[in-house]
Amino acid sequence: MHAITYKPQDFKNGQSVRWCPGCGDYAILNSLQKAMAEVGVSPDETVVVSGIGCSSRLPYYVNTYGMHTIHGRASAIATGVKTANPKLSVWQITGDGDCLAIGGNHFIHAVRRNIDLNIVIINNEIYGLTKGQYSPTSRLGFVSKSSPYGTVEEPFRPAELTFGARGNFFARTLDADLKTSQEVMVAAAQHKGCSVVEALVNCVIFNDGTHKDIADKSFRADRTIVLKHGSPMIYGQNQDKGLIIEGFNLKSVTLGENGITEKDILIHDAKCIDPTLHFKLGNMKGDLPVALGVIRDVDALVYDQAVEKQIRTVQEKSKNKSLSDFLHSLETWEIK
Amino acid sequence: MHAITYKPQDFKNGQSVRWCPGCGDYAILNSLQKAMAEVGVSPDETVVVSGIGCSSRLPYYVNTYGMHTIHGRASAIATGVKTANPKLSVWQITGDGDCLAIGGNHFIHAVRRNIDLNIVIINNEIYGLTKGQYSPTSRLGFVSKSSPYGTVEEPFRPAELTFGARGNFFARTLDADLKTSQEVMVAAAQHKGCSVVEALVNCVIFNDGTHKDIADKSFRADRTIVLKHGSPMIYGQNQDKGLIIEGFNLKSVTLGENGITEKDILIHDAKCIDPTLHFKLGNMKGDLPVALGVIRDVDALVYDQAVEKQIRTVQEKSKNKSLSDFLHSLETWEIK
Amino acid sequence: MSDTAKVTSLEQVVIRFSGDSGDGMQLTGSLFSNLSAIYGNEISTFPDFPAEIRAPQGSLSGVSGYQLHIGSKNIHTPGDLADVLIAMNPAALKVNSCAIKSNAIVIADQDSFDKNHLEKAGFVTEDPFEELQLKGIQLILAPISSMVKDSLAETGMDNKSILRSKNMFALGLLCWLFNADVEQAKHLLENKFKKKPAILQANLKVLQDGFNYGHNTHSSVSTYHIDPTDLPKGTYTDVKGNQATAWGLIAASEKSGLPLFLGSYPITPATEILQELAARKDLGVKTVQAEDEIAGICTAIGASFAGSLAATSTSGPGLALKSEAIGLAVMAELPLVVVNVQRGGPSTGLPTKTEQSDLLQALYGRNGESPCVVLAASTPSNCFDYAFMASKIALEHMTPVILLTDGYLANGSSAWRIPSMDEFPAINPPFVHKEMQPTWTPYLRNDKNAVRYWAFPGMEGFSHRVGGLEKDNQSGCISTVASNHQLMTDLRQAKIDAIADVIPELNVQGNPDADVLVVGWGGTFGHLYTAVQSVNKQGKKLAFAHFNYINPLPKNTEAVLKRYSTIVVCELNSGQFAGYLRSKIEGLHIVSYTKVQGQPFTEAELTEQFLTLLNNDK
Amino acid sequence: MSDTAKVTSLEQVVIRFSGDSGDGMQLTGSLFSNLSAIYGNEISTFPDFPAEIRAPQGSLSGVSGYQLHIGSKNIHTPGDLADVLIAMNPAALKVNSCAIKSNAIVIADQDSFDKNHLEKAGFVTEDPFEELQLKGIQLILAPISSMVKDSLAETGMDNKSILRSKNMFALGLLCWLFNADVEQAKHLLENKFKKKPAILQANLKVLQDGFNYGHNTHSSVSTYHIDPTDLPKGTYTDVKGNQATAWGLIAASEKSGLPLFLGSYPITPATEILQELAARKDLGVKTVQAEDEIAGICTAIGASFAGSLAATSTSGPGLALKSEAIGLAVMAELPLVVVNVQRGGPSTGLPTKTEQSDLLQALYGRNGESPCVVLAASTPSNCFDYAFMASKIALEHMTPVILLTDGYLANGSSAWRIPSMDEFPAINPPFVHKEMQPTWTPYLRNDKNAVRYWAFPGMEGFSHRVGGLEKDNQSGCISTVASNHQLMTDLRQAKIDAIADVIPELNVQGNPDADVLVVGWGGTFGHLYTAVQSVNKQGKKLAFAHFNYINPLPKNTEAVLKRYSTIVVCELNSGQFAGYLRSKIEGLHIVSYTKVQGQPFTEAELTEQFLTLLNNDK
Ligand SMILES: Cc1ncc(C[n+]2csc(CCOP(=O)(O)OP(=O)(O)O)c2C)c(N)n1
Ligand SMILES: Cc1ncc(C[n+]2csc(CCOP(=O)(O)OP(=O)(O)O)c2C)c(N)n1
Ligand code: SF4
Ligand code: SF4
Ligand SMILES: [Mg+2]
Ligand SMILES: [Mg+2]
Repeated sequence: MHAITYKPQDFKNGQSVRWCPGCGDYAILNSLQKAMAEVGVSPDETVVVSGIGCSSRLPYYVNTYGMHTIHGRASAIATGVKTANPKLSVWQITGDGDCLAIGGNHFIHAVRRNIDLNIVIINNEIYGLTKGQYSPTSRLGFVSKSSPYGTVEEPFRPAELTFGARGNFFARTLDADLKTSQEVMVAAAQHKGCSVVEALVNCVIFNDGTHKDIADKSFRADRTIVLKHGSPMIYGQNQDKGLIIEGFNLKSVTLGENGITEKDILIHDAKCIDPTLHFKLGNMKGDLPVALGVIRDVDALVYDQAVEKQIRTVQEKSKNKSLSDFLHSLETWEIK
Repeated sequence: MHAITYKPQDFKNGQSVRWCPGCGDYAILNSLQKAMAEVGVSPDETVVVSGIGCSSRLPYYVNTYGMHTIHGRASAIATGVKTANPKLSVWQITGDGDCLAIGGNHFIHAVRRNIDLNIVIINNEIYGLTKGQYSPTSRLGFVSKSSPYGTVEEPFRPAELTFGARGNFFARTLDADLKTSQEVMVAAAQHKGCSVVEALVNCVIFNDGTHKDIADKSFRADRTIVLKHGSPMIYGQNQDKGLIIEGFNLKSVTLGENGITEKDILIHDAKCIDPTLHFKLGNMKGDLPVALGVIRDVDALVYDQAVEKQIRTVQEKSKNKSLSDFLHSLETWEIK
Repeated sequence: MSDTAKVTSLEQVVIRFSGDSGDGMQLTGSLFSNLSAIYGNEISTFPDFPAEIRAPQGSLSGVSGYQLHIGSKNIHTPGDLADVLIAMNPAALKVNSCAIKSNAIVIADQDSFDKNHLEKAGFVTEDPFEELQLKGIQLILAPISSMVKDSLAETGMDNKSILRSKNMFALGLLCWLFNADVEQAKHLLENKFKKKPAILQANLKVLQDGFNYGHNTHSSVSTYHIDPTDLPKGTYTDVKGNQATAWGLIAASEKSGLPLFLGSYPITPATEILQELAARKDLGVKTVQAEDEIAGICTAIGASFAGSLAATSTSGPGLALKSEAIGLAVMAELPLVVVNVQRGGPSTGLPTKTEQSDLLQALYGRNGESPCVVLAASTPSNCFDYAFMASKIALEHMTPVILLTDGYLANGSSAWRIPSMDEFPAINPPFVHKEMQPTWTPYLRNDKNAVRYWAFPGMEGFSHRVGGLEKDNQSGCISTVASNHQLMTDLRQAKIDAIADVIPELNVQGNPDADVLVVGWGGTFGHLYTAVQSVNKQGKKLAFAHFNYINPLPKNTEAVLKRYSTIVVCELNSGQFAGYLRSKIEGLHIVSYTKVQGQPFTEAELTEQFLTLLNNDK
Repeated sequence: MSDTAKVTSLEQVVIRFSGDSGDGMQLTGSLFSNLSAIYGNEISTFPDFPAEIRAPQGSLSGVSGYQLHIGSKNIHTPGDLADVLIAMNPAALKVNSCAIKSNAIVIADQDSFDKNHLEKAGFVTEDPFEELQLKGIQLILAPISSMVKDSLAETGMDNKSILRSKNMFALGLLCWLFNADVEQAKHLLENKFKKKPAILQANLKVLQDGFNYGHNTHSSVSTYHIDPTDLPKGTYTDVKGNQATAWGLIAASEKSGLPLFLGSYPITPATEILQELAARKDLGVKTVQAEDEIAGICTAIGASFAGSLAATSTSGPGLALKSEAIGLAVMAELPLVVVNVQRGGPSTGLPTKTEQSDLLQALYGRNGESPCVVLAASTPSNCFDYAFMASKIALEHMTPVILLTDGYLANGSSAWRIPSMDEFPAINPPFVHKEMQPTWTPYLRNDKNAVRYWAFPGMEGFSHRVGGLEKDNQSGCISTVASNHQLMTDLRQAKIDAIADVIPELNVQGNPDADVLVVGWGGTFGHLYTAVQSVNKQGKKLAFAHFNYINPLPKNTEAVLKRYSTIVVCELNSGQFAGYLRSKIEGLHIVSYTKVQGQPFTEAELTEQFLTLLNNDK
């Protein structure tokens, strides 16, 4: 099996893609197909599960087994696929509405149970398919068809919610950043356990430019940082900015200023079991760059494997090899 | 109105309480009735909403308006009550199953939206009413009727999940600690916005002693700390232990040892907007004492009030006082 | 085309506007529709949105349509095949070529019929009309794009913006063709673009250009005129079904004096109800866009308990999710309006298409014996009336009411006389009153209609607990007593049955003396009515009864139905109402005529079906 | 009581065990039930759990009961009124005083009839028997507690533990009364308490004491004997409905060669199915205790897609929550077994009580035209067979199957001959096979039964996408084409209809030549059958047909029903099956006999009802 290698082409099929011209979802689809090729699991052993939404149409465009299911239930359905057959590589593609509105409960439970899924949340901060209502990630005050005077509720931050649900893998990427997208998807697939990837994506029609303040090429390098495990947290157009800790807070500094050198800069430790710093890194904004890349990547007990292991252990000890064995092992009597 | 004061008795009714003898829920009921009296809102303007579970039977025993609803939906129903009439004092009483299994999504959304509810999660780490299946707060490896070989999934920690959902008020108490229970419930009621109180409660029948490792009188003082805003984090039988920060971690120290004095001990700041430390305090266990009392209590935009305010603002600017006004303000034409 | 310049008088005409999503066909259509309505014609419209949100320009999947039926009277549907088609590009022509009459007038933008566009629309030859075998049509091929460009060349607007006015050229042409008042059209534009003067000026100019072009170039062509109707006096506006539903709820809120609360979650084709109400903060409406459908209905149940007129809106899959909570409202006997805008099923099905297949779900989709009221609106504008009635029944009878509409009603529109609130009956919820104390209990009922009295938080001395467990009929405490459960089950049913006393009786239209009765319910009214009329006009006899009240059925239902030897139940599902009637009334002979295609009936297929049936019966 | 010592032979007897939750009455009951079964009697049992988990000792709400019906043959129900009551305290006496025959034998623990206990049970006088007007009973008042204390005084056990053996004393007494083999009883105890030798010894001693006490003290009293039946040879065990359901699924998993997956969420009275399967890791069963019912079914749908035999188990409110997802399985045409253990409704209703009121929900509780198979088990042990059949149909016909059981079946038990797996038919899911390529598409169907072929992940070359949107019948791509939707709607229905070809025909029991046919379905079988038999024995004519296959109905249903002038449909709801039959078959005269009290029918009330009906008919 290992000898076979795949090309992104192997994960494409003939279906014509039906997103709006300019939709950020196209980039995610491409990155995913590249990542799948790199990961190298056969299309026949790969399953892509989604709910409902523009983003959730994605499985139709990937040449694997796929389920385009019902709104919000992708995490639960994917949990079933993976638990039933842990050998499969299971991806969940979902939107901010699908995953965090109606699907919120299944999502946090999949994360908590640590099912070995690769969950990609395509976060365009809007309900695209239903034509423009605010979503649980829309910012406070956001004006939309269903909030004509602006919302009065704080959004979820997917990183925070993932950690709140005891998540062990979280990464973030931008539709425009194909390289990071592919990288974090590969890392997500390689992580054993539930991986959450937040993809910041543009909806040209109903929420155009929502991520522009960080995504725009002209200042993206200054407003984002791509975290790499083991590397110092350095970023910026000129790679001259870095992050340090001050008290309980993160702070952005400029290398060379105030005597700061690379040595002072935090080294990213995605493997740290305590999530405190990941929590803070996941929440950076404003003066701090938005973190892209793999923020947390910690190994822990994986549900679907543990289920199989428990079954094996019990089976090894049990005399029952069939239902008949079991039934006859009960309190029985003979009628002759 | 302010002149009227209430006694716990005013919140009791004649209904005979039907929990098992020895059930920890009794203590919560008593504390709640005392807290309600102390808060001083009239029983006629108080609503207690619950889902289904042993714990969710509580509304029947409180002499207020009450709804014993369907499993898992209490947060959503309470959201409706409070948004429809923000003048009411609305309590949600819920179990670990009701709130965090089937009700998880409504819970995190109520927290995120910051509806002004007082949510009391009666956490006995078991499904009591259905006679003993594990719950989302049951510890890893827990053996129950539905996990005869032990669970293979990590539990939620309600504090962590609350903060992950961007919660602004979290407190914890123990069934046996009536004083703290009453205090945190009063604080929850006084907090404007969504307050979450986790009550660690014993189920004598199906999960007896689950909180014993901290609840037992003989060592409770050494294994728990009752946090008070503005006070140093001192605890222990002899009030000689305290918490300090070391790097990104909390540490328990003994006053008088290694030159530690009260000055070195952290002062609890429940009002700190950044939740990092609250997150850590909420998660303490093992070498660190389990935190009781109010861990976080931060003011923020309150949904139900913001809704009303938005309506008022729009109404002040609008000429439409009735549906007729509005309809006639549309594009219309006359047939004569 | 005809050679002599004359004005032909028409009784009715069906016009179909069609172009790329970006071509503004919905706007053009609705402007012309309003124009006709203002002139005094009856109208009925239906949009035909593309399946994709924004398909590639010029592609078949990107065609957006709008059908308009104008007439002197008796306009109950948007019509079957179009008499006039406006096709802004080849894709629009292709998509609609089956939807027009063989001799239809087709107005097309000549400029867009270039090689590029023809290819995008999948034409293989250079003559799309030939390729589609459109032989009998009367073609008006106008170089719309280039004329608009010329016309606005000096405005300094960019090309893209200029071309956005193409639709106004088409509107102008139509005004000429139907002898409509251009000045009136200009008024409408002035209103619409009040805040965008530059665009307004451009549009006004192009509108006139279009009119002039028709007048000058085709002055020899026959134009049309539709006599105005004798409509009731009043102020009219254009209303879509979803708007009417939202406004009907507001009317009930005003009439009952209770604040309106909507808990909802977006879902096609019901979303506009939420949006419409979210925008009505001026009228004090509270909306919660909940995290899902279950939360939507649950917030509404909470609001109802707290004393609001509470509603939730959804479509089929959402209704499925709400079913457990509807049961809670049944058990707690709380007022609640559940609006279900039906779409094609099962599962996610055909979200943008219409269907009537949620009837049995509405009636039976809950655990236990869980009766609730089911109503169905039958025209876009009577969505207002039935939303009002749903609220009235819910509030006065302390019960959830499911109001069924559908994608066809929701998006369809007609001209609507704005009613005065005095035309609507009072709403008197059965509030508790002080004198009931001290013997009041939460399940104290009005003997006449089995309705319990309503107390809500804030009312002094009436605090009580409700819930989903069976309750003792006297004390309201939890009860597992066998006889009490039977009693409460019977009471909950009796309460619903008693509503038959307050709803209108079923009335028979068409020819009541016929042997055959056509039966319909909900959104098929217009098509059925028109087809029955047409059959009767042909000298055959056909009676017609249409149901808006489904549960309970009108009191005289059995008596009416038993008068006919054959009952043809027509519906857009596989026979749900037919089965329901059979299950309720023994001894009927029911023929079920159904269609499950995501599309309304057509008048033609119904007429044909009825004629065949009557002929076979002979 | 009789004065002469003799052994009376009985055909059948109903015994009711009753005491405080802590008194071990369920164990005593099931031990005696097994003892009878081993002896060769037919048995049927039903527990009667208290509403509270652990009510205060001695209180009315804390009484736990267990009813056992033993007989030589024809034991189909746990019986109506008890011939023998074991009442461990006054509360138990009071709660059951209406459930016993007027001349019943009552065995009571004299020691517990003290002032304290009498008060707790709400007695106001000192003579509870008088107070309850139990005049005709034969009372055996034994000082059970004190004798047990004496008997175990020397074991060194504490008082509380000692008193736990009280139930064994009662068991000993019963052994004496029914001439049962004490040695056999001891064997059972030895098995049960294998791992707790101290308790075993105590129990064995007390058991013998009880027997001796009866023998010595009441040697002059009449004892009873029930002849053994001619049961089929084999190995027997005791089985409850929920266990049988769980095991039936495992059997289907073995027969199909597919792993069994259950996704579920605890809910009374279905929880034991989850628990039973969670414990069957030795047989490789995978269970996911999901976060809610929706996740329960969704994990199962995922598992089904992945190639498992997938099931989900629930009760009414849970079925409501699952309704949207069932629609997905309908649309995706995936095999799925949904077990619904019905309980009292609506809403949370009466969770611990039985009812048949989820029938219409099972049939219609989904959006859109969403047909699926509905089966109903009719005895605790045939839950095994129908769980097996549900799985077989789901897998072979690629459809969700809803299996209805109820609280009565779920908790009731009977002796069950462990079948050999050879007795069950093979299960052959319609797997794709290599030769189908390259023309295979996801909706390629078997022409005969309209079933699509099944490919799942891991199968090389068959990767494909399924989903909830309507799909093109050929390509499996999303389609909004009108005619395709009609076709697919019809095909989904045809697929279900075709299942009528493979299920057994309806058969008529009782007296087939009668004019009146009694019809039942599901869990009421035992009571209906017994009552019909009894009516026929009385010289009246009554035919009886019981339905296990609800959708589709057996092929001959219409033919059978049309043979009878009157059809009495008896069910534990307000007439759901009656309405269903009417909706399916015109021209029937159906009388609906219903009961919605959270309780099974009684044989007596049914018999009376039938006799009245037959007399009126004359
Ligand atoms: C049960 C149900 N409720 C609601 C809907 C309507 N619906 C479809 S997609 C969607 C939101 C999609 O938002 P998101 O997941 O962010 O996807 P996007 O379109 O933005 O990619 C909604 C509300 C549905 N299909 N089913
Ligand atoms: C829709 C639905 N699903 C399941 C149930 C069954 N059920 C009732 S309570 C409960 C769990 C209760 O656990 P928890 O909330 O922790 O309450 P506790 O009894 O432990 O206080 C369950 C699963 C139900 N009543 N309704
Ligand atoms: S509406 Fe937005 S999210 Fe949907 S396809 Fe178009 S651009 Fe993408
Ligand atoms: S089962 Fe447990 S939680 Fe329920 S009432 Fe008894 S002790 Fe309390
Ligand atoms: Mg989105
Ligand atoms: Mg619990």
